[in-house]
Amino acid sequence: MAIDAVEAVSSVPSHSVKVVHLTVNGVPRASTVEARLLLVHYLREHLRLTGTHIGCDTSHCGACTVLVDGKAVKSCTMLTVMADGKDVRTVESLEQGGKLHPVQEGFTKEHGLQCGYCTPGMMMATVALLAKNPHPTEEEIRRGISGNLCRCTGYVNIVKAIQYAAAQGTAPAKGGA
Amino acid sequence: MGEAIHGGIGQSIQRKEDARFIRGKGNYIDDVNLPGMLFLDIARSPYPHATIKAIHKEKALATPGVLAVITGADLAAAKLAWMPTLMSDTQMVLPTDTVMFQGQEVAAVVATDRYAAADGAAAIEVDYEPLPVVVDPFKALEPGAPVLRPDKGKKDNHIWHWEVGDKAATEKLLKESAVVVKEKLYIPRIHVSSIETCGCVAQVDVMGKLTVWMTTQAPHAIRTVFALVSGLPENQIRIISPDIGGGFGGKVPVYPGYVIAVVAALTTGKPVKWIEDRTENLTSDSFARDYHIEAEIGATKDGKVTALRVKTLADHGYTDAAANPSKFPAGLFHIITGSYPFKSAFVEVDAAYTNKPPGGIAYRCSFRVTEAVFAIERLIDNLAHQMKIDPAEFRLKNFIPPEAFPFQSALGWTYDSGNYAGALQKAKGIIGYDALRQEQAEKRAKGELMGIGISSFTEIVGAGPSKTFDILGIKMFDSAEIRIHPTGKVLARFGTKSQGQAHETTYGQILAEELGIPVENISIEEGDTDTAPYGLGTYASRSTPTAGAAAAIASRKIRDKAQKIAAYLLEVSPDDIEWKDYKFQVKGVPGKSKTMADIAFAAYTNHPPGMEAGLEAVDYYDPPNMTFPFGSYICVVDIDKETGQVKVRRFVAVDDCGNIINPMIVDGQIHGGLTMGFAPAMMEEIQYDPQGNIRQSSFLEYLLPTAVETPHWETAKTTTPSPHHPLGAKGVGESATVGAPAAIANAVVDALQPYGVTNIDIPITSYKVWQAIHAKGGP
Amino acid sequence: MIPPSFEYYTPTTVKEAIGLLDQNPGEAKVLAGGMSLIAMMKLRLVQPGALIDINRIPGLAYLKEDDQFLRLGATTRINEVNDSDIVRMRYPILADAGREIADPTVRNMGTVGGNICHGDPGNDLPACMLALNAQFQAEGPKGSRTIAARQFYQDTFTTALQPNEILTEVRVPRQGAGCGSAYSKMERKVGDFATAAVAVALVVGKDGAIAQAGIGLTNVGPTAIYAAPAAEFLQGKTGTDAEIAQAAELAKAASAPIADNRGPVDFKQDMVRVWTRRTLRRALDRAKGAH
Amino acid sequence: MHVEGTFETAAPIDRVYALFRDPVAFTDCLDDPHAIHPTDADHFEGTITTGVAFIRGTFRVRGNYGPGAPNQSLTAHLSGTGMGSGLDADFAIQFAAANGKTQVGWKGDLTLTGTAATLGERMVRGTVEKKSTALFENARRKLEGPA
Repeated sequence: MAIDAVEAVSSVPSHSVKVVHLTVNGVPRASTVEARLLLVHYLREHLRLTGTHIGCDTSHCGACTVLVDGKAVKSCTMLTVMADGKDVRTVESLEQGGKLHPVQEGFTKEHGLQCGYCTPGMMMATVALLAKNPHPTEEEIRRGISGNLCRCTGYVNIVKAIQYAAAQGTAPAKGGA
Repeated sequence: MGEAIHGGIGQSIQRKEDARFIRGKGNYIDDVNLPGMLFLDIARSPYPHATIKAIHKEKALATPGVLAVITGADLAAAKLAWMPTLMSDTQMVLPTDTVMFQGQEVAAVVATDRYAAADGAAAIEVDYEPLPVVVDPFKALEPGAPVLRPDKGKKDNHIWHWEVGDKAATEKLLKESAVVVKEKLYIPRIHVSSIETCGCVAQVDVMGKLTVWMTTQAPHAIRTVFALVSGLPENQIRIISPDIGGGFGGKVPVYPGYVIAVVAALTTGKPVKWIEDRTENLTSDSFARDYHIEAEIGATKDGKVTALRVKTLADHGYTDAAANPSKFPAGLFHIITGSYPFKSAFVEVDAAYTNKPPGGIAYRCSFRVTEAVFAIERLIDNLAHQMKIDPAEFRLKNFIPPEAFPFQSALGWTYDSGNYAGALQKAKGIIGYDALRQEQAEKRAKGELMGIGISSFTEIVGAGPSKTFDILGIKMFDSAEIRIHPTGKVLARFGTKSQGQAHETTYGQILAEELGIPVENISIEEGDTDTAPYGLGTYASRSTPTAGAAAAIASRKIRDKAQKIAAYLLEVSPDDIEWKDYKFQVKGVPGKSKTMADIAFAAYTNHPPGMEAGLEAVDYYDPPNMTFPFGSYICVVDIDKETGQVKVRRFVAVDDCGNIINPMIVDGQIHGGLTMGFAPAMMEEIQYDPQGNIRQSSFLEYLLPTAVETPHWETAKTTTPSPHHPLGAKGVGESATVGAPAAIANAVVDALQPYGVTNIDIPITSYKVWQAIHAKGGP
Repeated sequence: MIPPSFEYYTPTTVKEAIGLLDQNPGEAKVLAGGMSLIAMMKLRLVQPGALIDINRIPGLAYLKEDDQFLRLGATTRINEVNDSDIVRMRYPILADAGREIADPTVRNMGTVGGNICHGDPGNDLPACMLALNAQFQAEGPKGSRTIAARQFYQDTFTTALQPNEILTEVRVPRQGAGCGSAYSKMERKVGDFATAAVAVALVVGKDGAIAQAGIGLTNVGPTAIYAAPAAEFLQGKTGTDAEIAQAAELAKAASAPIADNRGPVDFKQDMVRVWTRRTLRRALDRAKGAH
Repeated sequence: MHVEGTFETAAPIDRVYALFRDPVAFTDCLDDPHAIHPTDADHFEGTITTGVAFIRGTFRVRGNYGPGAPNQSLTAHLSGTGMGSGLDADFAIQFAAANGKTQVGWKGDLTLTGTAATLGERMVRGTVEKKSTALFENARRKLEGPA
């Protein structure tokens, strides 16, 4: 079929490209990126860390939640250049030396996931929540994960999963594991 | 029976698939990454109805990274500008002259990466001539309304009329009824909004074979549709459905983006990825519901239901693309007689075109059952209120009794089994019904608003028997193919496709139980049309009723052969062998036995002379009937009189889905289903303003419940096996979504009895409650 | 959803940032938390030629109290305000509001300055600042100036801040004995903009009479609204039910909502009345507790 | 969205009519950046960059003059797309001479579709009124000024 096609040209204005240095899951990275590159795309496409997902594009669903300097942020609404010099942790960092993080254990033991798509973001939000409040009430848990949407579970078992992890005790969020 | 096999039926074992999901190692569509892959983005129409005067590609083609622009004219040259829908209507892939809804695909841009593609799509310039917009389906059917589909030779916007039941008998019975209640109910348009949007990666290899990784719940049916539409030989098409981030029916239809990506791959010779953003997903993907229902039911003076009459107008958008079984344009809406023995009933549905996207059933609902259950359960409550009978008592007085099953419904269904009173009594007990009514009376005396709502629903799932159920002529069986390897390990493949239902776990449990092989030795595969047996896919709660049954039957075929091998090994006649404690034993000689692993080894190394080697079986299961899960839900709400805010205080769900394979997973399905019943009851709706602008185009306005709004669900079960399903199972995925909205709406209407309220359309917003209270003079 | 290209600058001093704003007239936007701006850019509603990221400027993120003011630096994150004991003890209105802004994850990025300068009538802090009679410190090419919160909001997305000015500090008059404040937000779900929200700050004398009152309204007009008539009415009153009801009516009269998915005008106006009454009562109780 | 207004000017009616009948002169009364040129006696096209505060984009517009009577009335239609949105406006302007002055009455009906309508609802309404009022106020000033 004849469709209008051209050779790709590529040119970008100087100040719209930056070199960033950041640590991702403990590994130092130096990358040249477009200033508009969203952190979630940097993680997924430049580093191929595809555990972090995109759900809503407008910071409502939390599927893209990662830890930046230990704080949970929505990586679909953060520019990679804003993370320059920072420590980024994704779901891929939770399991350490073949040992699951208590939050990962909780989610599978309590059936806190179904399709699994919101799960990495939900677990990272949980790690941050427990770092700040190691023994939350159900009300505090529900408020604590209210930046993350799950369409499958109805949240009942996610609450149980978080209570399970809290009972195990979790490492500080900064380590991510 | 001795010790249970590990991971057999009835055990709450942990899910196999979790191992990858909790590590962030799922393989969802946007994780598929091929060398040289290009990215496709789509420019969409801001106008709900307009003539396209011109599409200017120049600026897009000049955008860095952009390789190509595809328009409807390009597709028309290949006869691909239009595609058929499952309801034998036609849908645009890309428009050649007219756009029919806001957000419709207008032109596609192919680029080296997704950023360039987005810039290119934003640079597409289109000259439009706005046309009159039809938003209201009632106005759409008025004389003189703009005709939306002249391309079909239509003179108006009426798509079809469908009716079932005995009109005359129903009218007669209603006339003779001592009491008749009538209500207008609008079941609003909603959107399933799985957290993963739709997308695909299309690739054509050097041999000309097309492989499409795509977010589909029905890969085999999609392959056949692609073959029919594109003319490619079906053996040259491979559909792979990777991990799916939630489906709920939204990933059954074929969306234009898939087809455009395939065209882009064919024309560029490179793999092409297309991934929707959330606004595209909300504004153009399949919707659900949008039924305008007028229903009435009658009762004798002593409160026995008599007849039911329903007239409904369905808003289908600009084309009828509902993913219904072909013979059911209104789906299974005629389950609307519900849990009650109506003597007669009559249902008619008319469908209309409007300037909205197509769809109809994509919201965790087996073909319009939610609309039916909502209508009957709302009216039963209104009838009880009108007759001053407690709604629970009224139901118990009217339910189809257990001894009446199999029960022939007034609209032609044969309910397989049920114990409706049992479920309601259990729910009443758990929630403390009588005490709550007492509390309500005291609160009312103080002017406080508290409500109790019941929904005793009857579901219909497991589509379906080949005599009546097909999609584009393909019968709605489903399949299982089991191979036992020499070492007694199992690989089984299915025609369905899990989207979170944990088929890898539950199918494994069925095989473990039926074959006597521990579940950890069983691998389950789905979703690759090159390897899995043909099946119609996963939606409408059909996997356990169809493929689950196929798993059991195929296992039993294997057992038949295995029994002969066992007899040969044990040197007795097959008649002297029994399958006991997951082993083949010589009757009366427990010591003399062979495990399935022993037999598997023999099947490849030492099988009886004259018998073919190997140990495998396939089953394509054609269900003899639908299954009819049911349950009773009770909801308690408290209402803030001044603000209209409704708080769900408690919600008890008693479900009966027959025999249960994994109780933990079934509870998870019910929790999720309840939340997707709560959401449209309280929060979610897709609306269009009079100009045809969609009012909910992002999650800022389309309100998915968070953990804060979602009630703490309380669940329980009764068990009434299906008599015709080999495992006595019924299916459960959608029961709660179907049953919950009426319980919530009934609770709110019950709370507002002091104000004489008989209906508040869902979603029940604070404003609607405030308005209902103020209409009666305020708090 | 992909934002359009832009030039990106990371000044390390306020002066440098102002210079960059000056060099890109009409093109530059200040980037703080980015929670509203980046989302709007992804929707391509906003296409700035340049982003001036002020997160790298040292000394702009702080929360400290002196004998005059609670001082909040522009890039102080909302969660840092929520977690502050000073705020919880003496500025409960900010803790009330902070807990209602977006969601807990967004609040890790969202900043005080961004919430105040964005100019969306749905932002929650502006109404609080109007009630508290806060002052904003702005730095520009001609030096610095102080803008009263009650003079700051001009129209939707339009504030008294000049295109080449940056808000550096928010100053909330120190709350002490007899001070009581509260914020109530009616929302459809977590993370939503308010259907209606009310901010109240009171100073109650030992005699039990209201010495000072401030009432701010969120998302019921083109900007956050200062309900002056309601606030003035309360001067010298003790806060009887009748007086509070009267003040609530005056606040309702000061609101100018438009109909949207959250409801029609009459409903929103009535919600202003109801929540003003309830919030005044909460603030009054807190004030009495603060003696 | 409907907007309307009236104004009076000392300028003679033929000059007033001429201003509004000239697409370039008329659109030059817009405060927003624009570039409009006639394509024939009745039609014009170009671009207008507009929005609410920093939420702004460039719209490609096409317009034409409709039925009218010289020095009495004119109608104009403007239609364009930008920011993923559609913008359609119809203007009807009446002219009347009274005691040496010229009375001008104008009505405008504006329809927004797409992103601006679905996401911008909370912002757009007031702005439309301001901008259209400014448009005609600028026209009045221009007419009062040197010919």
